[in-house]
Amino acid sequence: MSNRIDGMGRLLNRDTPVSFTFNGKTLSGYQGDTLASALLANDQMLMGRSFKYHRARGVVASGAEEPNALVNMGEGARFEPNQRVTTTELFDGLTAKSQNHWPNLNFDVGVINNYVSKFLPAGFYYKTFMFPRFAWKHVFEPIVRHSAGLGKPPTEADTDRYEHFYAFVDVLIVGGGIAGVQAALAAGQSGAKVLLVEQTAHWGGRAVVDGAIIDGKPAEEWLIETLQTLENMDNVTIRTRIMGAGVYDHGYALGYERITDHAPETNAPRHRLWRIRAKQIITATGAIERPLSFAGNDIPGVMLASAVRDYLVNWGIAVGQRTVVVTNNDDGYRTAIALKQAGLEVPAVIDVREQVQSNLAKQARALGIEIREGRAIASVKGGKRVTGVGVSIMQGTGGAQEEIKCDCVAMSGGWSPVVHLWSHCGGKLNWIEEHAHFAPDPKRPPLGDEGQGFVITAGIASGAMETGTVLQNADAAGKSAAKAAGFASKRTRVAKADDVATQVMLPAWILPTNALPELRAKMWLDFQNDVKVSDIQLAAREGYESVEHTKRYTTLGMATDQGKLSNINGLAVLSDALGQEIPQTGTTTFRPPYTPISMGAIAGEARGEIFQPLRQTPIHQWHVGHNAYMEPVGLWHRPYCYPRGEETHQEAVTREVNNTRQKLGLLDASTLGKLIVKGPDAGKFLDMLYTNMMSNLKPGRCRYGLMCSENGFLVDDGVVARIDEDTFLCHTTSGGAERIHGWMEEWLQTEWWDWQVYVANVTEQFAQVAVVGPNARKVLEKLGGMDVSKDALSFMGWADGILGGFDVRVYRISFSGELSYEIAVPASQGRAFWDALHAAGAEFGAMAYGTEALHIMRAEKGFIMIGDETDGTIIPQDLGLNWAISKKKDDFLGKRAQQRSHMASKDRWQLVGLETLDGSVLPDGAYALAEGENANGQRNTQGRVTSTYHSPTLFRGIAMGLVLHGPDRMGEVIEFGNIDGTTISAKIVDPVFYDKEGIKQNV
Amino acid sequence: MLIFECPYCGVKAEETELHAGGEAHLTRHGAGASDDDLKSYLFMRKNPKGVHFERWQHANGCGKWFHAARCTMTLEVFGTYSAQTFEPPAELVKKIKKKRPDWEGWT
Amino acid sequence: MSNAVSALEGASYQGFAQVREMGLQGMITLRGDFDNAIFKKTLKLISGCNVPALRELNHSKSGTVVWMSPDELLVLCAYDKAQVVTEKAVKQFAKTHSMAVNVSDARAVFTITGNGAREVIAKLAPVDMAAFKKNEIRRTRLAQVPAAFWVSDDDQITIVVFRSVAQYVFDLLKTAAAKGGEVGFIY
Amino acid sequence: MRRYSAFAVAREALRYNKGWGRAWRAPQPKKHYDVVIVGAGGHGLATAYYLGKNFGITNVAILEKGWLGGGNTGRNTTIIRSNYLQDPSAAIYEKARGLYETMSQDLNMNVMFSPRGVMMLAQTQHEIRGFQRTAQANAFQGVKTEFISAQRVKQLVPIMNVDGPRYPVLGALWQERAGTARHDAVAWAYARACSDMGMDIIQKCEVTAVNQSGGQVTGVETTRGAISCKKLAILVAGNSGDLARMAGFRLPMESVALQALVSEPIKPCLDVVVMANTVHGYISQSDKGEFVIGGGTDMYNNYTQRGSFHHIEETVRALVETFPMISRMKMMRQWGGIVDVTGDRSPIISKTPLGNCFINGGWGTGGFKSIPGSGWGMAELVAKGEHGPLTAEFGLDRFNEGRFIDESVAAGVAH
Repeated sequence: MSNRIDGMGRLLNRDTPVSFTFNGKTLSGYQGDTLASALLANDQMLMGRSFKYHRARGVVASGAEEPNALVNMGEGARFEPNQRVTTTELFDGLTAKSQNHWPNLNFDVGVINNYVSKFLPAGFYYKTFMFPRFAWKHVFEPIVRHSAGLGKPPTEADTDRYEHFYAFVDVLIVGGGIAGVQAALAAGQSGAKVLLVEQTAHWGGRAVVDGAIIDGKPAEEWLIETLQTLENMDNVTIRTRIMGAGVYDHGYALGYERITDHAPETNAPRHRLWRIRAKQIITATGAIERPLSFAGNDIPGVMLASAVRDYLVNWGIAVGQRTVVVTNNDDGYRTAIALKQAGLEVPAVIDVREQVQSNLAKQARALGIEIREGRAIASVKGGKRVTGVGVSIMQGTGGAQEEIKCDCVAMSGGWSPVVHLWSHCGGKLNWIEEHAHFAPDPKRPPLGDEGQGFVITAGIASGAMETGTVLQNADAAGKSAAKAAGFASKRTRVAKADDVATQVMLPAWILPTNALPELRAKMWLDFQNDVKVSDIQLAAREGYESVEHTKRYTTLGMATDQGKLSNINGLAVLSDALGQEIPQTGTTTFRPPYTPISMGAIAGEARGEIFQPLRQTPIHQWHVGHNAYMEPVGLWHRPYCYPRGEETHQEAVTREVNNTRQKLGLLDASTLGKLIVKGPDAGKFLDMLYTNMMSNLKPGRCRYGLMCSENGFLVDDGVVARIDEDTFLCHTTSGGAERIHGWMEEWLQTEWWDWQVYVANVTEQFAQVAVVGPNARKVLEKLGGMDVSKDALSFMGWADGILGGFDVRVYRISFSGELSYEIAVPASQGRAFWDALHAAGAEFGAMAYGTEALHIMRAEKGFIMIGDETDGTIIPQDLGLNWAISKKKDDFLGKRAQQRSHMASKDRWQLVGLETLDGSVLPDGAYALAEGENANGQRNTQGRVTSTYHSPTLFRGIAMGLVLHGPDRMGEVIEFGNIDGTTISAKIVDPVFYDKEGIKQNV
Repeated sequence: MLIFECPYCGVKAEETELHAGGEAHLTRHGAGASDDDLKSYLFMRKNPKGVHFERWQHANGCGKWFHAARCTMTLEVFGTYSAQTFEPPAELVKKIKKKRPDWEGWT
Repeated sequence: MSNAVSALEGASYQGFAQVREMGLQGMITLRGDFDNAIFKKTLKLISGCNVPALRELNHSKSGTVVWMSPDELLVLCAYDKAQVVTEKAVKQFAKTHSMAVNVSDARAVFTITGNGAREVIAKLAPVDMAAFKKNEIRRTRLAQVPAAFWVSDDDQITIVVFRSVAQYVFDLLKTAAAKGGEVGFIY
Repeated sequence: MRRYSAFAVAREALRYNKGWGRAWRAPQPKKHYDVVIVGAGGHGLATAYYLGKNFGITNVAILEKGWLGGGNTGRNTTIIRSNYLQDPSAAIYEKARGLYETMSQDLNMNVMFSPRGVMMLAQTQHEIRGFQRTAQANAFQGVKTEFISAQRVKQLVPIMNVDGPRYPVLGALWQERAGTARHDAVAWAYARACSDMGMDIIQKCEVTAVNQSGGQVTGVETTRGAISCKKLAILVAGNSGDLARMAGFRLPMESVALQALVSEPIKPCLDVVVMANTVHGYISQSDKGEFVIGGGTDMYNNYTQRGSFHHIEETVRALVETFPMISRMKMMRQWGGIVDVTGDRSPIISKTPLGNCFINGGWGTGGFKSIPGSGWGMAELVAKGEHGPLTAEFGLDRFNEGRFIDESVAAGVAH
């Protein structure tokens, strides 16, 4: 059957029916429906199950505050759990399934929790499940985990796209109700750049639903005209489907735009996360109606009065045929009147107040609606749907009930301004007795970068409760925001509306006032998490007096709605239990986002190929084309090795090492950092940065240097070449370039700013190729163009020249122990040069090698590797590099730190070579064991492995390591531990395993 | 998401364009310094609740280091100024004193 | 030189705005004291331009100069002239503490063309692109990498990034410029 | 104290839980205590508990300016692990982990310690070497860890994308007996036990000054009056600098914001804790079904308990790459906590320049997991006035000697 009422439903387009499925059943609604309204139209009141007791749950609200009606939506790559039906626009082909039940929605085994709910009060799990000890992990927790959670996990990778967008405005206005619109008008007329966003697809908020009269015409008309005016203003942008998700420091706000949620097939990003920087932010976020706490208030069919009204007016739905309204304020009457005027039955308005004489009450009476004053609902009949209510006197215990049959209960507990965005960044609140709610304190706003307040509230979000005052308040907000943003506001007239005289509400936190315990145990505060009045009272009794304690102990307000419906009622019950005023109890902290936002939107465009920048050398494509196995080095990808055919990585590495040692190897060394340091004080500067003396390096020569942090630790190394009298070129480690460049600039700008030195990072200006091996010189001579002989270009020298027609700079340096030239060419010619080397080198056995071969060859030579021999705790002295530490210099970075007692100690572990007795390869990171245990029962150690490889050259395992007094213990055999408890014997040897005299690199 | 005006290029840069460099106006203690001086230079920090003088670099920008005075409780930025100085500008100190009368001063 | 190729060899993509890698561009970094006579003279000599105002560009027949920082300028010239011009500057600077470095090969240059150009950038850089003026240069980040850009024509923005991330930036711009992604906020 | 048990719960249920009394008393402060502990977070309460349990010192007040457990104890991502590289760290975190194993029974309150296993992903060659080294070290520190293959990772976490493309998972450091616990309950359980030993937990009582004479501490001024004491212990993460100032000394410490977030709850699909250091993100699924996610810290001094959103973006970005299914989940709530970070990123448990005044702080991102071990060691230091082996290496003197405890060594960030 359909619950649609002909001629009603201002948001519906009845000409466009839409078909969708719920739990496999095909249903139909109209364009303009939300999933909630469409389900209700199809008389589907039961929409889910609660979190803890698996109780039947129907929709209770009509907007973002909905705690109950969450569904699994979509399928495959577009599946999404916990979709709130009230904020889900209906589209053709939408598929939804209800959640948190087994086997199905109508019959859920989990409901067993409900029948024993008496035994599962707040925090019961803290008091139980303790024995036997293993049981929590293996028995109880699995049960808890299984019954917890709500929606199903998505299983496939998301195929939609997401993006971010930076917007800068003078005034951001959040909320498209009449307050937001009026504020936008006021701010816009001042000339300020204004962005007005509305989270739903529709403007107008409550006023248009409740038929307010503005400037003598229906709110709807005024709205359409005013929006048109705004549309016509160049300095104003108005957008729907963007939710103000969060307010952050210095005027930063997040806007969550849902672009295709209502039209998934559109070729557009699904969500766009707006990062808005606003001089001023106006939150015109409206208010949320509070439920009332009475026994059975969670039974499907019990709904917020405003929601019942929304469904009727916006979507032409009769939630019930017979609706009992229960209220503590005038607003509830609006629902009763609307229903009655729509021809539906309203058997009674239960008003907790005595003598209600307000205009709205009079109107209701005039329509023949019976008003039960000083009464309360003491019980709700029905299981999966309301069938009636038991009414008793408000000032009682809930006895002597009179039953009224009904299929819907509309409750109105008063209105709470939406203060989330105001509070995110520190805005403070005042308790307003008259309306029993917290409202923003304009005197204590969040503070911006200049200490100025940068958030202003407008309309009911400020606590202005009636149309007339809402408009005035919003106009003032718009003007003062513009002014604060530096725009003189025009004196424009404010739209006028009459305030309806209302009778003061009666804060009634539980119904009836003296309800007995068995009733309080059925009064729901948090519908999703199943937190009841009795739970809060228990928490208070147990000393969880801070509101944060109570929240965490009972889980009140921790559900997906983050307490939008439950917080104030919970606070009130807690305060009452503690016998203190509500402001004394205070609120929990409001944290972003206002409602949950997709992880996809937060990640934005950064996924797949552009998840992170991938730095490529000019030769990158060649590596890829030659089956290189790439390894990340910082953001670079470098070839680890180039497997051929069926080769394993290790076989490939062995081949590359052997070929390089015996013939000719080519390495793409472009990632090596290259920094030009120039100026009269360049030498002096480098003397401070490096542990060695650099100022006395001769132009045309190279020197290996070490850099330490001020804390003494070795941070980088590389070869420095002196280009001319006041110019040096410093090589850094791959990926070290930016760090060291920044390090140099920092010292020059913040410490030695009077020194005349400029630094430029030319790392990417050059492709650099290491030409290595006995045939290295041959291939260069074949290319021709410059003299690369030993005499013309000796070891540790460099020269500019031409090779094979390329402008090159050749460094005669070696990290492998072989005859080696590192050749820099302009990056744009890097690939061509690389190809030329391969072509010319073919006859000499040229073959590319990767980083692993590089590492093995440097280890065979006993060269240290930053990141292997060093780990941030190592000083050069530990590595036997004292030769590279100048004794002549008064000072260099790290010098003083290295003199501290622990660093000067003779008992530091020091670098040695290690050879296993059986020739095997020592495990990575293995520790050398010492006798006994320390005071904490840990096995004593006396060293560790820093680099360990199988040497294809020496056909055995070789390693470097740090060992206590190592250099004095040459030849000694020590034991290295294995994770499996076994040990490996290794001999302490010289770290240089290959060509100790260094003849090969010097030919 | 903080913003600072770079005193060198005038850009009102947001945090993602900046690199935070910690407490400002530390005196470098190098060769010959006492252990205590070295320690305070390397590690000891004011870490105040309130006005904090600190270093920032306009890393994704003009690349210059600058100084800023900022409240660690409200995140208000009182001002930014050159990195080539040993102490904050007098007028900035005055401005802060005016806004925070009970502030004990920058040293 | 003939065998010199730019990072992406002129790749392009047509979305709601057009993205193009612009091939090789001569670029010279100058560092020095902008008030120094020799520095100014040298700049004029090699680019025909005076020192630009803060965060601006100056143009002449022979070249363009971009303000990079209080002591750094970027001179744009023909790629094959860059090395010669650099050496000329270096010679001029012999008598003063200044620096000239050829960085032509260390960069990649892109343009985004079309009236959506500003919105493409606004998706990736924390910059007010609506207020961004012609001839203004901004150094910032593009998603996760540093970048510099300026409005080179009413509906065209020129972007300079490091060469090694050219592919990343191109893919980034493609994604941001993909049809259906129009925002409609900056016009 | 009323014992907690299933029977007690059932009995109470039948009379609407009228019989449950306060979990901890709310006493008025006395004029004097043997030991005053500043900070009723996990560390302060644990210190108090072990002072009583191990040393019979029960004339103790724990002063809390807000509500107990309201600092980082209630703001962290509840991860408990001890797979640290350096001996002193491994010792104290393993001590803590061991005490967590039996905490529910020892304190008669279910803190839901769940040794579900923690894995740290190796996604670069460098991380492989780093984690293999850690596994080697752990083997001789009495910490049971192993380096597992990518296949094993996939078995343990089916929802993970181990194939990259950008950062294929190459293996992981796996600690099977690491896991999580219910953070609030840890504070509540200690508070209840301390109160039961007759100690006074005094909430909403802020220390405004530290009194001393002749270089010895004599007591504190508070918003609830002066309190004298023989010994003072300061355990106030996020406020250590402030208290130190009151006591007249400085610390090698800075306070920064550390952020975390939770997703909406879904049915269980991630049964272990996963940490990915290369891409900076760590994640577990709570018993409520929420993904609990943490990332990096801001780099600037901050006391606002709010962080910068771009850190959230970086973390979520990383997790979407590692767990593609997360893209269509939603962030429900984000928050920040203030952590004290020291010069070497390791904690300080130490005597201070002020006699009989002791400090424990600078845990950075390691605070929650260390609570019982920290309390155990701190109690010994306070009771004896001298370090026991567990805390010997964590003194302030290490910054003079250049004797650091650097965990960043073990590849990536420690959480």
